[in-house]
Amino acid sequence: MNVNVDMSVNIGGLSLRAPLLTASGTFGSAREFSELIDLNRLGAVVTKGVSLEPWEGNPAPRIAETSSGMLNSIGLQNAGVESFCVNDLAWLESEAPQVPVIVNVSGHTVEEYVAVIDRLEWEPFIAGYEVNISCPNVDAGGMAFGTSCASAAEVTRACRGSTERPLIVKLSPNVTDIAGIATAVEAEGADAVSLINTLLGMAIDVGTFRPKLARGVGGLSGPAIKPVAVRMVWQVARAVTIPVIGMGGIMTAEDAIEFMLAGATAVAVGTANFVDPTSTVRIVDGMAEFCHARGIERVADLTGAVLA
Amino acid sequence: MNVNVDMSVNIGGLSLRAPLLTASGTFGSAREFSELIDLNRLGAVVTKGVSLEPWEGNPAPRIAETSSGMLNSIGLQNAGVESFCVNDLAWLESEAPQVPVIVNVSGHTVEEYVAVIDRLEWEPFIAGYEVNISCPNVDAGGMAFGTSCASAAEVTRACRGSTERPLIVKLSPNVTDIAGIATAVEAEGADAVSLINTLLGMAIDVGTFRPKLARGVGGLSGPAIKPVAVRMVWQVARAVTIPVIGMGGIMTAEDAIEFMLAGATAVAVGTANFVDPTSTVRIVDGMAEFCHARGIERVADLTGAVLA
Amino acid sequence: MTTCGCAHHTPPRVLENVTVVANDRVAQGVGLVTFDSPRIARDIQPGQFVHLRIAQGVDYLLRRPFSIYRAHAGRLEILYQVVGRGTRDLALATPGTEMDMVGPLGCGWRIADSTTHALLVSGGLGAAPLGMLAEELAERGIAVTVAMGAPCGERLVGRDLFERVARRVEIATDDGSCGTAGFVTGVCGEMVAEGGYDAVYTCGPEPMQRIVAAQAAEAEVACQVSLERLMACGIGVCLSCVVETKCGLRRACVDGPVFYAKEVVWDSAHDVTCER
Amino acid sequence: MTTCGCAHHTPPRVLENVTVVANDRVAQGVGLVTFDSPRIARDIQPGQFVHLRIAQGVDYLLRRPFSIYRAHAGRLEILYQVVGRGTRDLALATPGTEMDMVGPLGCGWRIADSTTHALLVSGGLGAAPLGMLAEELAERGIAVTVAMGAPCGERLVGRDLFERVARRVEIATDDGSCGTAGFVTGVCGEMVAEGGYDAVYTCGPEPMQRIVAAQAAEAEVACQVSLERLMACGIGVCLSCVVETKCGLRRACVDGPVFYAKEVVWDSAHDVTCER
Ligand SMILES: Cc1cc2nc3c(=O)[nH]c(=O)nc-3n(C[C@H](O)[C@H](O)[C@H](O)COP(=O)(O)OP(=O)(O)OC[C@H]3O[C@@H](n4cnc5c(N)ncnc54)[C@H](O)[C@@H]3O)c2cc1C
Ligand SMILES: Cc1cc2nc3c(=O)[nH]c(=O)nc-3n(C[C@H](O)[C@H](O)[C@H](O)COP(=O)(O)OP(=O)(O)OC[C@H]3O[C@@H](n4cnc5c(N)ncnc54)[C@H](O)[C@@H]3O)c2cc1C
Ligand SMILES: Cc1cc2nc3c(=O)[nH]c(=O)nc-3n(C[C@H](O)[C@H](O)[C@H](O)COP(=O)(O)O)c2cc1C
Ligand SMILES: Cc1cc2nc3c(=O)[nH]c(=O)nc-3n(C[C@H](O)[C@H](O)[C@H](O)COP(=O)(O)O)c2cc1C
Ligand code: FES
Ligand code: FES
Repeated sequence: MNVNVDMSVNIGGLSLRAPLLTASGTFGSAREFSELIDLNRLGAVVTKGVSLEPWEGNPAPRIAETSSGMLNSIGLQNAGVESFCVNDLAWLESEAPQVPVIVNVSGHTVEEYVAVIDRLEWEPFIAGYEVNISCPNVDAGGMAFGTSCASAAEVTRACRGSTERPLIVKLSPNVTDIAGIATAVEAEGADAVSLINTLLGMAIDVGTFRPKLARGVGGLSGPAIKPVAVRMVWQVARAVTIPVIGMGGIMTAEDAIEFMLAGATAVAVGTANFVDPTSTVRIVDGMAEFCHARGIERVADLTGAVLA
Repeated sequence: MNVNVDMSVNIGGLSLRAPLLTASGTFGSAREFSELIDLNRLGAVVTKGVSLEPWEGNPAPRIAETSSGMLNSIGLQNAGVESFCVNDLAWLESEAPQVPVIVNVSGHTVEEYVAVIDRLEWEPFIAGYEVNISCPNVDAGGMAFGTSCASAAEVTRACRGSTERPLIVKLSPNVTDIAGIATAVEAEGADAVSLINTLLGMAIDVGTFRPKLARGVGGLSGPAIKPVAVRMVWQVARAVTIPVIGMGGIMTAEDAIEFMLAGATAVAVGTANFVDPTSTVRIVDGMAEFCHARGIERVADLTGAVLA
Repeated sequence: MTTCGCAHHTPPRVLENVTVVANDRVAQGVGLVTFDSPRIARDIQPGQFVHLRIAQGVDYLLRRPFSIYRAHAGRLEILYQVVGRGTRDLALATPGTEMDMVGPLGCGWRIADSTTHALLVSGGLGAAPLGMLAEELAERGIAVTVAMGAPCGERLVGRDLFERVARRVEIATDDGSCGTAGFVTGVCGEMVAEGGYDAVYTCGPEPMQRIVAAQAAEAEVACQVSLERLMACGIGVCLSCVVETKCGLRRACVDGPVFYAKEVVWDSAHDVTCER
Repeated sequence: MTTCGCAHHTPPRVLENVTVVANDRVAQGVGLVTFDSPRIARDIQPGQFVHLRIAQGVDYLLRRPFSIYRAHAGRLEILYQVVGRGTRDLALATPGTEMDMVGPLGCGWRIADSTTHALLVSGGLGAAPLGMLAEELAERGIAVTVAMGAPCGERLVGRDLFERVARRVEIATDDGSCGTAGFVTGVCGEMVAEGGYDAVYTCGPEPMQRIVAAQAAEAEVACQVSLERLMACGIGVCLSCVVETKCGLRRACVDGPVFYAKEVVWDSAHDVTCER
């Protein structure tokens, strides 16, 4: 029944068969989901954050449930870029050769971001990069880069210098003026921006007087943050000309449509993968049905179609 | 049974019988609640925002429900300071003479804030002011003052010049560094800070393609924002020496305790008043019971007691 | 002098724990729920409403406003249409379920001492606040005539009650499956023009109420309307429910939901109920 | 070589819609719920778990992990303790209620071919993942002895099952209301020291498991433990459930929840279950 809807979108030269990506850190490297869903239905897989050396992450507990949301302080635990290439990327290349892979890149310093990309440039099976300048869970680097225009621009410029592949910069919502930061990274040659990463939050156990996360603070995700995310996508989409990838609390097709209307060219699904591991394909189906029911022929026509 | 717990706290020289205030804009001028609860149980009533001239507010619809929260774009509709004194303040003075009244002050310009305070200085029955530099729902003034240290400091300095009454500055969460802004207003003589006001958000009706709020964007409140609010209270309390009034999503006594542990001297209850109009007294009772059950003699001992 | 406010003496509001005693489907997509709620049932006046907490958790937070269809013997009856999360959950509530409500709220229908013959015009679920009114008018010995409309016969609500207390009930359905084919405003227009009424009371989709108001104005009969607005607090503090009137913004939850039609500035009135 | 990972061949995971067929209180604060879940019930191995969606709305979002107490004839039995929102809602689920679960998940108990006599040590709700194991061991002709403890007799769970399949069941309660007075670790310590076991399996509060592990190590018997961690995804992607092991951080949801005790770095092990 959805044959009539053109679900393809284009993100900085990368053409995707569906306007839906996985949100970094919530989908592993896709392997764990391959038993549960057909990965070919996704627009692209965005991998967990990859750093130059292995990172240990933060002490446990690393998550806490909150009203309509969750806090996490994973801290970008990962086995490093070398292990990523040998294990995760190799698996994706052999088992999901049709699915574009966007690697989420982390670093403590500008040089580390660049070093990760330099290593990944050797791998032919990569469709693009998402540079994470917005992780609230690491001390050096992480969110710090994403909270000022100058440092966001600096990371973007350096990464741009290392690759001609589509370069997406992932923005932090923990700022006064996200549109300003988006404009700064656009000026340095980013092909797209993705937003939002998690809102910095905290929860305290009133029984023990201790923070629920061992690290104290962590990142808030899930439906609780959706109104903030939609607002920021709307602000950024009006400020830049490059595509915006919207995320934050998407649980249903209607949520995804809301982000598209606000100005997103594609959306990403994060926390919902934990609640329902089939969320991504369910949402893609629902988006197609939504368009079909309203006679919308191209899903891309929804982008920025809010009447305001 | 709570006789043993000392529930009093002190906010910038103002001594309150309970560490719980009403959040501005969610309690009218208390009159509407007088049939439903005993106002004498409250630490203080914080009135709705009062401006120099009458304000019309924004067009309807002005609210939208979101997951564990709500958006509002009321836009500080009020009848102006003169009407406030004649109607609301006079009622409070005659019907609730024991309850300290803190007037929430709004303005489009620094001069307007000052003019409102100048008028209110003539009224003996006012315990203090809360200067709202964080309303996301008005174009000029409002949140704009609360998003830079310089303008936050300027408003504070001007208001401080007009009054010796306790002066609370209400901070916006829509900033990169709320602790920096708190430090700036402390330096200008604020007696306390209150936080958080609402997070700027947006919701779009996918049926009509229109924003759910006529104004487009509005302020997000309720349990959804609690983790962000607790984190900000924790950051600000470590940065300043003046008392912090914490709010954002408090629905239960445990929520209130969480804010106290994070560093709040008192808390304010907003959206919960709509869900359960008896929330304030229910929470005060619950806080006293919490202390009693754990042998905590003074509720003030909870302030900043998080183990981190 | 027009004040656009509430002239009534309104009974004190309470927060009451209530129990569902019956809950049945009465028309397509419409349920009738009966609550045991002695205090509110005793005090509530026709046209007033209650603010019901359906949600238990904090997934959706706000209470839902509902008019009272009938109140008697310590019980309240609410007619509700299933439109979203809250009303879906309400439809699932079984007898014995406990909830709480704030009420009586708002300013109900005014009944002038001089009234002898009232015309009630109901569109779709507009019957909800008109049921109590019809019974009250009849009890006071005031003649009642009803014009009621719905998309189809399957979705007509309140007919039994109206036929019991009214001297005449005219029905219109969009598809003609019951009564006259067409909108209720067609039927009502003729009736008002015929004359003989000294009060018109109407509730239904806002565009319909507006037309009825114009018909009544034409015939120089005082008309009252009951308006729906999104409501957070229901008690006058949040200013979410404003209605534009000739005397400025008024709160539907305390100054309404019933207003004299002539006081409403219809142009800007925001319609949240086109569906019904 | 120690890998601290899962050596098992684990059955494929599915998302299955399941129906509650029975749900009863079996001890103080403890319920036993039975689900119709043909696919998972067929495949699941002792010590594996399922990730159950209890919440319907988005007030609380996450699934809840539960061990399988018994699996037979297309049905799964889960023993659960009521501790918070999710388990409170679970306790209210009536037969016919539909939910969904992801499973089978994780790596269960290893049963070495050489095992002849296994000691199962259960503290409180530790019986939950040991039930299926006890039945499986008995079926394979391996002798089973059980040491079980609880705060009081009222809170002992799993006794019937254990007494049916084990050759010996020793009970300890903190208050002496049933069996020996004191902690199960006292009883267990003596039993391990007596000798005769070639495998120890334990589940219960983490401090208890740690003591049992030390007792088994002392007696040079291989010991497996089942650890609880906060879990968001349950399938290995979110890294919320890490356990510190001799080979680094491992995920309780895929590399565990069962680990060889000697691989666990207990010092940093985070205890979320002191209550039980
Ligand atoms: C004074 C008053 C009396 C009412 N009386 C009745 C009645 O007797 N019977 C009946 O079926 N309905 C009545 N309504 C409308 C009823 O309140 C809504 O249908 C109901 O709130 C919808 O809730 P929901 O969760 O199912 O819908 P959702 O769309 O999920 O609700 C989302 C939000 O919008 C609000 N909302 C949605 N529709 C309306 C509406 N039409 N009016 C006001 N708020 C709305 C909800 O309260 C909630 O805050 C009345 C409304 C008002 C203001
Ligand atoms: C692999 C595994 C198997 C388990 N098997 C069982 C079992 O068979 N029977 C049983 O009663 N319990 C079992 N638990 C514990 C069970 O998952 C928790 O008691 C349950 O999640 C509590 O949910 P709640 O909503 O009632 O509590 P809340 O405290 O409201 O839950 C808040 C959050 O904390 C998590 N949480 C709370 N306690 C625990 C805990 N002890 N372990 C893990 N997460 C927790 C919840 O999942 C949720 O995300 C198991 C845990 C794990 C990890
Ligand atoms: C457990 C977890 C881990 C995450 N890890 C990463 C990461 O490695 N890199 C990154 O850019 N974002 C990471 N994020 C942020 C998400 O990609 C996403 O931006 C955010 O969760 C908002 O979307 P959601 O509400 O749909 O989850 C993580 C989020 C969660 C919940
Ligand atoms: C309907 C509404 C109106 C508000 N009006 C004001 C206001 O006039 N002045 C102000 O400082 N804050 C106002 N606020 C913000 C609240 O005082 C409070 O800071 C915020 O809602 C967070 O608390 P809560 O989650 O408990 O509601 C308003 C909030 C709501 C929901
Ligand atoms: S609903 Fe709050 S003022 Fe009317
Ligand atoms: S729960 Fe997500 S990795 Fe284990």
